[in-house]
Amino acid sequence: MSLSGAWYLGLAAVVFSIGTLGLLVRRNVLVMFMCVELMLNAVNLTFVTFSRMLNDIGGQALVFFTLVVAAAEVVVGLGIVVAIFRRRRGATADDFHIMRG
Amino acid sequence: MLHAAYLLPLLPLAGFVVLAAFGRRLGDPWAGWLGTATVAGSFVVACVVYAGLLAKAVPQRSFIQTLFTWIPVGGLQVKSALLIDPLSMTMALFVTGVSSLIHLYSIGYMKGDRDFAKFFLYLNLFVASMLILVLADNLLFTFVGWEGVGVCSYWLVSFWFGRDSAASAGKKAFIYNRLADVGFLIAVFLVFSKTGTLDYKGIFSHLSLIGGGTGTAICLLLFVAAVGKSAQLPLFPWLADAMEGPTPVSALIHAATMVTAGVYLMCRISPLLALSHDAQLVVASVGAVTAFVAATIGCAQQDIKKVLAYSTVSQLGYMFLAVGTGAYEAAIFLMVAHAFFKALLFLGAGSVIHGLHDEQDLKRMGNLRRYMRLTFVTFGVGVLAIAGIPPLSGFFAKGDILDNAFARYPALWVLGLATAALTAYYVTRLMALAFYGDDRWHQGSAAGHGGDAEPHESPWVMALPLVVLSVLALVGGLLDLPGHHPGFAPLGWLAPVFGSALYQAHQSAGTLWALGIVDAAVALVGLSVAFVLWSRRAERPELEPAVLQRAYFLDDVYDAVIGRPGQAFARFCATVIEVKVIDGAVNGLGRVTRAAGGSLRRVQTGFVRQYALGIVLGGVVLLAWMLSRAVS
Amino acid sequence: MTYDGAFPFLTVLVLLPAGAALAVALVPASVGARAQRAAVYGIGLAASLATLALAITIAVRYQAGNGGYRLVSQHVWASSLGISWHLGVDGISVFLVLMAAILFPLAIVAGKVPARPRSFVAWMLLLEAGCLGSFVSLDLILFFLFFELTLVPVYFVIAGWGFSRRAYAAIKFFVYTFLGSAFLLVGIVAVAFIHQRQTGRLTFDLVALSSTHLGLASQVLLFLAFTAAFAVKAPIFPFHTWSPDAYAQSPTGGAVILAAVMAKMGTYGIIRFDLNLFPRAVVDLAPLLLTLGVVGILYGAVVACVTRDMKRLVAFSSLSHLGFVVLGTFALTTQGVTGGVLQMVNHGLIIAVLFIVIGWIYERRRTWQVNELRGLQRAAPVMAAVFTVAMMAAIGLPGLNGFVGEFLVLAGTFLTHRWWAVVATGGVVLAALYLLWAYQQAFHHEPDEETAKVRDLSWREVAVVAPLVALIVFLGVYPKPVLDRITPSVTRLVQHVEDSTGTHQPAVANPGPVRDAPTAAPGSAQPGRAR
Amino acid sequence: MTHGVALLALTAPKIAYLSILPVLVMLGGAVAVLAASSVRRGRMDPTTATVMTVLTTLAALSLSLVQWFDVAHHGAHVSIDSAVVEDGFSSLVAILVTCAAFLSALVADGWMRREQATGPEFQALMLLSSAGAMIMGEANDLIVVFLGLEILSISLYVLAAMNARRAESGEAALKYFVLGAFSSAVFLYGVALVYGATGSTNLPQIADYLARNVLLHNGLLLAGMALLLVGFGFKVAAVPFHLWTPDVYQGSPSPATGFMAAVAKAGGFAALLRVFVSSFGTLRSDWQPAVWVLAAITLLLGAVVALAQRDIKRMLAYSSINHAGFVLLGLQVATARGVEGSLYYLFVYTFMVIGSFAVVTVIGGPGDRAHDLDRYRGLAARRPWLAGSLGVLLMAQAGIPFTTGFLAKLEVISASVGGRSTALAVIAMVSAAIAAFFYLRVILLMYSPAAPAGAAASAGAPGASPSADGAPEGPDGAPEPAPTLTLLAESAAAVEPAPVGATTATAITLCVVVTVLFGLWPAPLVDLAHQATLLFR
Repeated sequence: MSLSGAWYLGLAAVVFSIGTLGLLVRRNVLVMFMCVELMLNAVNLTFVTFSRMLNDIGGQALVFFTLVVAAAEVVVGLGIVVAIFRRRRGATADDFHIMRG
Repeated sequence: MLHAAYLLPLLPLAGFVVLAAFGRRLGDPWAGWLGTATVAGSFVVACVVYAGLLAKAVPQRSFIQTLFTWIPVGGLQVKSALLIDPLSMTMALFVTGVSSLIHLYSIGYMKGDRDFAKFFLYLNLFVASMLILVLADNLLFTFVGWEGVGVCSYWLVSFWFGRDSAASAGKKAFIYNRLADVGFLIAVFLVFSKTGTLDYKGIFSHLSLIGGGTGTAICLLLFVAAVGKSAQLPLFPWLADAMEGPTPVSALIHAATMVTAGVYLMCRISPLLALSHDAQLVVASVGAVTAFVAATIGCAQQDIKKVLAYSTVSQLGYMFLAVGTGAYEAAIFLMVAHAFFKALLFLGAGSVIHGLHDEQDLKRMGNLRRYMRLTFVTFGVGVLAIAGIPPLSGFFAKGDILDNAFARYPALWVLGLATAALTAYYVTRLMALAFYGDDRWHQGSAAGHGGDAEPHESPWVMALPLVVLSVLALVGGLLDLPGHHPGFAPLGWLAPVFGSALYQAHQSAGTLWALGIVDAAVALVGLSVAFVLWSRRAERPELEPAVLQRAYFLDDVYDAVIGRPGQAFARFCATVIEVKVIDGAVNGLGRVTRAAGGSLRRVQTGFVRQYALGIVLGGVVLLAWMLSRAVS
Repeated sequence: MTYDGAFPFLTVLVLLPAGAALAVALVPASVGARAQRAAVYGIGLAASLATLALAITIAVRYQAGNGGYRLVSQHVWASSLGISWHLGVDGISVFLVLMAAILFPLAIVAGKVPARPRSFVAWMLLLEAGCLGSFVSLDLILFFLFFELTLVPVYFVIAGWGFSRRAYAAIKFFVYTFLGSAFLLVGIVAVAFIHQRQTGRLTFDLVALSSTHLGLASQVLLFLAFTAAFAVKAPIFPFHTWSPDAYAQSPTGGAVILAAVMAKMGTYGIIRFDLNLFPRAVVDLAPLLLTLGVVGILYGAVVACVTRDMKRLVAFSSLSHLGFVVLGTFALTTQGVTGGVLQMVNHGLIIAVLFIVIGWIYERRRTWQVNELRGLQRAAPVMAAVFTVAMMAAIGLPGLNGFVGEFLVLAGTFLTHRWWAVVATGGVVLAALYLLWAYQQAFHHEPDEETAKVRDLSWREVAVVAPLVALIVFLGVYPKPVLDRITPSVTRLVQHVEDSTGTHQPAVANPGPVRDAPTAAPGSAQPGRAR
Repeated sequence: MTHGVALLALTAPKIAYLSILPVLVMLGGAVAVLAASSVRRGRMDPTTATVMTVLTTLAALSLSLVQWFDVAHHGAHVSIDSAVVEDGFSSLVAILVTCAAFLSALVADGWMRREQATGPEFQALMLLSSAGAMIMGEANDLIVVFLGLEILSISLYVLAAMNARRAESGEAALKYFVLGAFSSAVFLYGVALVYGATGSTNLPQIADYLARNVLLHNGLLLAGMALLLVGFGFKVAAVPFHLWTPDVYQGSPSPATGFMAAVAKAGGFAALLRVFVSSFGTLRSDWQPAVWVLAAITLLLGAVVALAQRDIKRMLAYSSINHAGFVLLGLQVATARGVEGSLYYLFVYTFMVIGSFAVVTVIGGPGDRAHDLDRYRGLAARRPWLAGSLGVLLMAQAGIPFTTGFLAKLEVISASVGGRSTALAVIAMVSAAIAAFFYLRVILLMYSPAAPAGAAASAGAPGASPSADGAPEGPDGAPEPAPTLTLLAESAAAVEPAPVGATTATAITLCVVVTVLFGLWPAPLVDLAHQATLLFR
């Protein structure tokens, strides 16, 4: 039997949620980035699925945009992280709370 | 001739303005002379207008002179206009007359006072207001004079404001009057709402619009004002305190003129009053009771001026008794006579006080007849007059009133008669203590006045008025011989003003004679008793119980019942309601808002993952809500 | 509504002080403190006097006629927003304009500020522009603009030249009134949109909007929204608590304008806008507002009776006196509303004198606590006399202006709401109670040695208060020229309310058509002479 | 589902270059700045970078104006296979963004000189993110919106980190980045779902689709909309997606903050309005209530929490949240008037906020550290012009009459009331009253007696002798020196070091002038916004 699109969408949703959850629970900044990547890829999966279901190639084209943007984000993100970590060793996301209130 | 009427209030007013501008430069005594001249001038005018009025036929003896429109708003058109009729002219005559005499007297009495000019400033303003009061042709314009005399009395009573007691007394007088004036104002509103006009003529032509209940209400409301102004029960305490003022003030304002305004008002609205027998009964009884109560108090006072003050209250009570019985002429007659002899008594007392260097305590006088002959004689005339010894003015005046009372309310007549006896008693006591017995003034006086100096007679400016007034007190009776001859008897001419007939008229001549004899007898009894009791001894504590000396503790009662609770309430409003409740709510709101900010900012922990959590939660809620609206 | 007068009086009236404010602000500091002070006060005084002259011209040119708007000038300002520069005066506003124009020069010179005269004068002139603007605006948004604009100068004046708790007072004043105005703005916009739905035209023009048909519910809501702002501004009990602080903490000039002019913007707003736009709601809610007015009259007086701080005492007394204005307004009779309008002018003049004199007392004795003062009358009789006149006017002594207003208000109220009037009359007694008490404390007795040294009013000071005292007396003795101009507009307004609600005031209040069209013409020169 | 087939035919889409020219100029400018810095030896001095940036922005501005008039004459039209649209709305957004970039460039110049910062990055990144915002303004396709969003955001992340000396700067960048990336992922997921539900990401096509057929199962679409709302809400700092705002505003270099506040909001709202009003207009009944709630809590929380702030940048951050709430009013009613109101609000807010942060930049002093409110005590005595300008700008933000701030509030309030959301309007005005409190507190500080150092100076002010009348008595009765409160310089008080640079001064002056001038003479700007909405496609 062939899986209907719904399964793919469901999978994508699950992956997206995993990414979200990861972002919430993991302290390590890099891991948090990965979680974001995970979410983006879930979105890609969704796009592809829909483009298949709608039989519309446009959806798959969108994935490329997403990939590019994701790449750019990672670059900048790592840049920032490096810039910060040059000053302090092995910090986690929770170490950054000078500003609050 | 009538058209000169506007000069009546204008002259004293002009005097006031000039004194306000140049009073200081004129100084002592010229400011005084200026004031006297203006008032005397308006007395002359009064005579002229009076003559003009007499020249007219009886029915035409009424004339309105409009000065200008004062308050024109829609249906309410209040003019400032003068109503010239026998009643108002009678008032104007004796007001201006007595005032000029007292002005003259004051030149001597106030000599050397640091505010000499200001005294005449106030005095002139007072005369002007009083004339407006009596001449006004509508209720509201009357009210102008009514309040004007009130404020002048405030200024004059607290004239020596350096003394705390004087300042307070002035304030007290003003407050009591304001209190009563609420009645006046409400009455005015009521009249306007019913008739749409405020002129007396207009009101009396719309009497049909004023139903019985309303009529009574209006009369009683105005009577409330009169009670305040004329110091009747229960509002008389202010008058005794008002004696803090200079003696001429007491003589002019608190004996001769202002305090009689209440009586005048009642006479002025007589057509209205005639409608309501309830109102008449109230007026009469309040008058009689006040007369009696005040007389009893007068019997126990030590301060020479206080005695006279309470006697004034008592006499005013008589007048209201007369008004209540419909004997308006009698009321006016007593008013005029009283103006003469009471002014005389006050001025005499003033000259005594002057002579004794500001000593007012009867117990520190005595035997003055040796030192102040003229004062003694004139004062004696006054005493006999007020005591009601025939043929002096007091006898006839009081007689008329008692006759009417006898005819209308016998019970009140009894009260009146008792009062007559007491009157004779306390004035004679006063006389005896001051002029007989052995001289007590140089027993070192606590007040530290120069008590030892010889008493001295007063200068002529003070003596002359005494003489004139004593003459008037002597012959005043001629104003109203029993049985009127409208052509001749000057007061008989008032009849047309007052619609209602005199009950006295229905009495047989015999009854009238009998009543007259009774009055005389009672007066003589009171007189002789007092003389026997007091001409030798000055100390009879048993006859001066505290309850009388303290005027039935009325002041204390008011203080306990109104004064202190009011204070407490006000303080409660200011400290609790204002601060805690109203402002508390406002500031509380602000405080709550800031507190909210303070606590909400803690959501901002600074931990990036919690921010993410926030976003997620927000997103989830949003998602949930959107999906809840999904059709499927 | 006619476009008469080629010369745009009102526009100039508003813009002149604003321009002057700018000019003053641009006086360089380089000329040196003394020269600067002279220049600043010179310009300020000249400008405000010029404004006064203009205001007098307006009052003289004003012909009551049928009571409509006069000297109207109307220009598009922001068309797509529906805002227009629409100015005009009628009998209700013309004397408020005049009063404001009279008071500003006095307020500027009465309390000379020690520091930074330039900012002070500039702010005062800006404030004048704001006040005059809100009195002559016939466009709701325009009115709101001026209404709000006034907050800024007052805020700075209090915060800048005020006394110890100025910061608290200033912010409390600003935020409280700002909050009130929040509802006003929403209300204004709402009215405009309801009107737009009905006519398809978006406008904030009062004349156009007063023809809007509003359901009772919306009328009540909008009425409350509008009145919230006005009640805070006036202030009306129980929204008054900012005023004692603001009055007491602000310098003399500020206090005078706050109490005398700005308070009137609240009551004026009620008369001008509530009565015009929401007659139904006004009639239905009249008892509520009347009650607030009466409570204000009594409450203010009662609290004043135990207030030792003279400025706060005057603040509470003014709460009491504004209660009369509210009372008269919601009596909805010709006499009541006319009395209310007149009372606004009277109260302005009276309270100005009181605050000015208190300011001078402070200059001499550095205090205005009554129990720290004794026997001023002995040391400064003229000052005492001036104070006495104002005090007696406040007490409502016939022959002075206070009485005319209060009497009309009470008489007018008695016609429609008898018992409110009766209770309010009691306030008359209380007024005497606290004012005489305060006077006795501060002015009577023998002076203590400090007070004995106090100097009496100088000629400059006499010159400052003389016009006010003269007006107080004049308006008490001969208010006819003023009343003749107020009444037609009021009658027109009351008529509007009656037509749109089907109610009728008692016949005695206004029998037949207004009868003063002929009398207005001869009297028309009066205000000119009066000033 | 047939229109997908059309894509298969490979026809190069027609490109109307005028539509994208401003964006291209901005991007080109950025590249040029970088290139210029790379060809020369050593670090690049601010002057060159500034000059180039200013020229670029001015060029883009004039092109946007050309665009505006082109639209006015030939009407709106789409281009690049309807990926972008050129209409009044987009042109106005472009104008707005270029103005913001221009002003920020001036402010940044002064800042860089003070910090001895060199190099082209700041300006280049500013130009880039401006381009992103402009793209969002003219985007006609969800993916283009996404691209614009990313171009905007990624540059901003870096801008936030630009001040290497402050730890806060790095922290701000990190927080902004993590949350930003997260939210754009959410946004993208939303795009995906919408695509799935409607079969297209092209806004007009979505609109047509929704207009033509009634969805049997619109859950997917609604979910997508919700996620989009989250993404946009994050960008425009709507509660509860605002949490990043205070920290980032506080941490970033002050000029960047001002720029961020203006441009990010502009871009975010531009796209938000276009997407929700024009594409999801038919479903407004579904999303309006949600936006109602968002707006309400945004208004109130922004105003209330700002009361509790001690740091002016944080305070302004919360105030910007409050302003976002006001702009949401326009969206909530989803009417032409609403869009007009929001646009006008954004436009004038740009000038207010950039001006305010320009002053903050100056006061911040070397190292851009001193942002505690106490720094502003007695400012008027020391820096009357600065204090005056900040006073005006804050008053305008509070909505005082005769400033653009008031008209902006009036616009959105009218829209809201006109759209029968009166309750929301009332909430908004109440929040404005609350907000007035903290704006005033700053002004009061500036005009109250200076801190001890300055107090000596202000005591010497003419006539401020304690004995003189009006000199307030302190709590203890002792007269305290009269506060220095002035429109302009009154006292020759001690002048702080680090005077305002010419560039910054120009920027501040421009902001103040615009704020006051168009407050007194509202017609031009108001009509501009009006036109823009009429030409809203």
